[in-house]
Amino acid sequence: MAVRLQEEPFDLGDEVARLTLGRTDAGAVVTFSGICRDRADSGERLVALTLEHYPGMTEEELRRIEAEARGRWALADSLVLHRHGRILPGEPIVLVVTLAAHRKAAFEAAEFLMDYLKTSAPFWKREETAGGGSWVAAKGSDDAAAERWKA
Amino acid sequence: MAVRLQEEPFDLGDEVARLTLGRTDAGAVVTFSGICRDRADSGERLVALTLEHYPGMTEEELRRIEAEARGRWALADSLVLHRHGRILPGEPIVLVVTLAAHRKAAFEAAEFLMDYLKTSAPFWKREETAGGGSWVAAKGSDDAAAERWKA
Amino acid sequence: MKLLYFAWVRERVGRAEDEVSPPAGVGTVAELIEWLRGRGPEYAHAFEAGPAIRAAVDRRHARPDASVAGAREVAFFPPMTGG
Amino acid sequence: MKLLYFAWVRERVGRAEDEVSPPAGVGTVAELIEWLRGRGPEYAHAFEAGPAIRAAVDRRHARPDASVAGAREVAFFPPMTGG
Repeated sequence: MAVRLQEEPFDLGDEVARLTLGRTDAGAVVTFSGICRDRADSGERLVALTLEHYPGMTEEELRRIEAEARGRWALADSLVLHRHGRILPGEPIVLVVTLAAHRKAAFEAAEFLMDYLKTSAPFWKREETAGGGSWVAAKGSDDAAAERWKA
Repeated sequence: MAVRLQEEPFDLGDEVARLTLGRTDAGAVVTFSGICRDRADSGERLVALTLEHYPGMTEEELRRIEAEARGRWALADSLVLHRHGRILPGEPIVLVVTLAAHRKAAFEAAEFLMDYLKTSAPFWKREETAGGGSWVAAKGSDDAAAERWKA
Repeated sequence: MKLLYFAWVRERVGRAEDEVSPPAGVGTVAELIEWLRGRGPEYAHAFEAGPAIRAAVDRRHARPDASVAGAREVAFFPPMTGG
Repeated sequence: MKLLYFAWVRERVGRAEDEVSPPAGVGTVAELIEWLRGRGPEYAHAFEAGPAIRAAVDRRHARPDASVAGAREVAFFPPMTGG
């Protein structure tokens, strides 16, 4: 059970190995990696993303989101890792890992964590393209995805 | 797009690195790892699992399941890797990886692949405990999980 | 026709495969199972579970009413428990 | 009361934070926004988006009708786009 905020890239294999090392009680491990794509929302070629965040609130919000997931599902462990700063195409932005006895809880909790990260964690993406830069607009589909957990 | 059947353990980080290397078009990577737990379904301590399969049909069935997933979702790539033979607690049994532009497709396809693997790929688990061994009984919840994709 | 058995079906039959030539009246998976049950106590025991036993005809899942006419390989096994 | 601005709200205001003492009539997030709009054209521009602007009071998401009484830190920002 951990949240982490960092500028450096991370390694999926290392992170999962650390969480699963020596464990024999979690039969299901789900990971979600969000990767920086090479296209801006406009379709232009993306040079880089810059992720701004709200120091202080971000950590608290990530912890709140993770605590909410652990209240809803019986997770053996979980990790929420989010980068900030400048990120290049192909680099990872975010990682969510969930460990549970069975797959349903691990899948659902990972989707929940991602939906809440998208709509509730105080991060803002700025796209840098050859033509300049612009703030990414929030997607209605992300709000809709988060809403389904309130039913 | 690949299916693999092998006796040897695999490394999640290596497998995902191979799929994502040099790619900048897939913004979402979901992985599911099924890990051998230390308890038999009876609650007894598990010594090992032995996975029997149907050589020839297994490969064909894994390919059919993967092709079905790729027909339903726009995946940038995918991997289905299943072990057979003797597997010790803590070792991985199965790995599913899905790459897509956005997270919804990657999550749904990974869940679909796992539900179909559980109910349609010709594998049978035998649990070895101090008291002997027994074949694992199929779970109704797995059939129900697979049924939801037929709606 | 080659028959293959897996998991506890294999254990009960006592072997992994058979080569058989069923009579003309055996046209479906269900009829093949019925015919096999008459081959001896180990077959009767293996196939007593009836509907719990699954079949594949030429490596594709097959329901009880599926045809076995012309099949080269028919396999019998319990519900799958992989993944 | 410390105010923080993020993303394009910060860019429009032209700074990342302010220290303010709003008058007694400013009791909610919405009233604080209304008051800020009168502080100058950069604020009017930053807060013209109205409901599209989100707020956090003492580092917790807050709706327009949430109280700012006694708050130490109020932040304004666009809808989040992390993940």
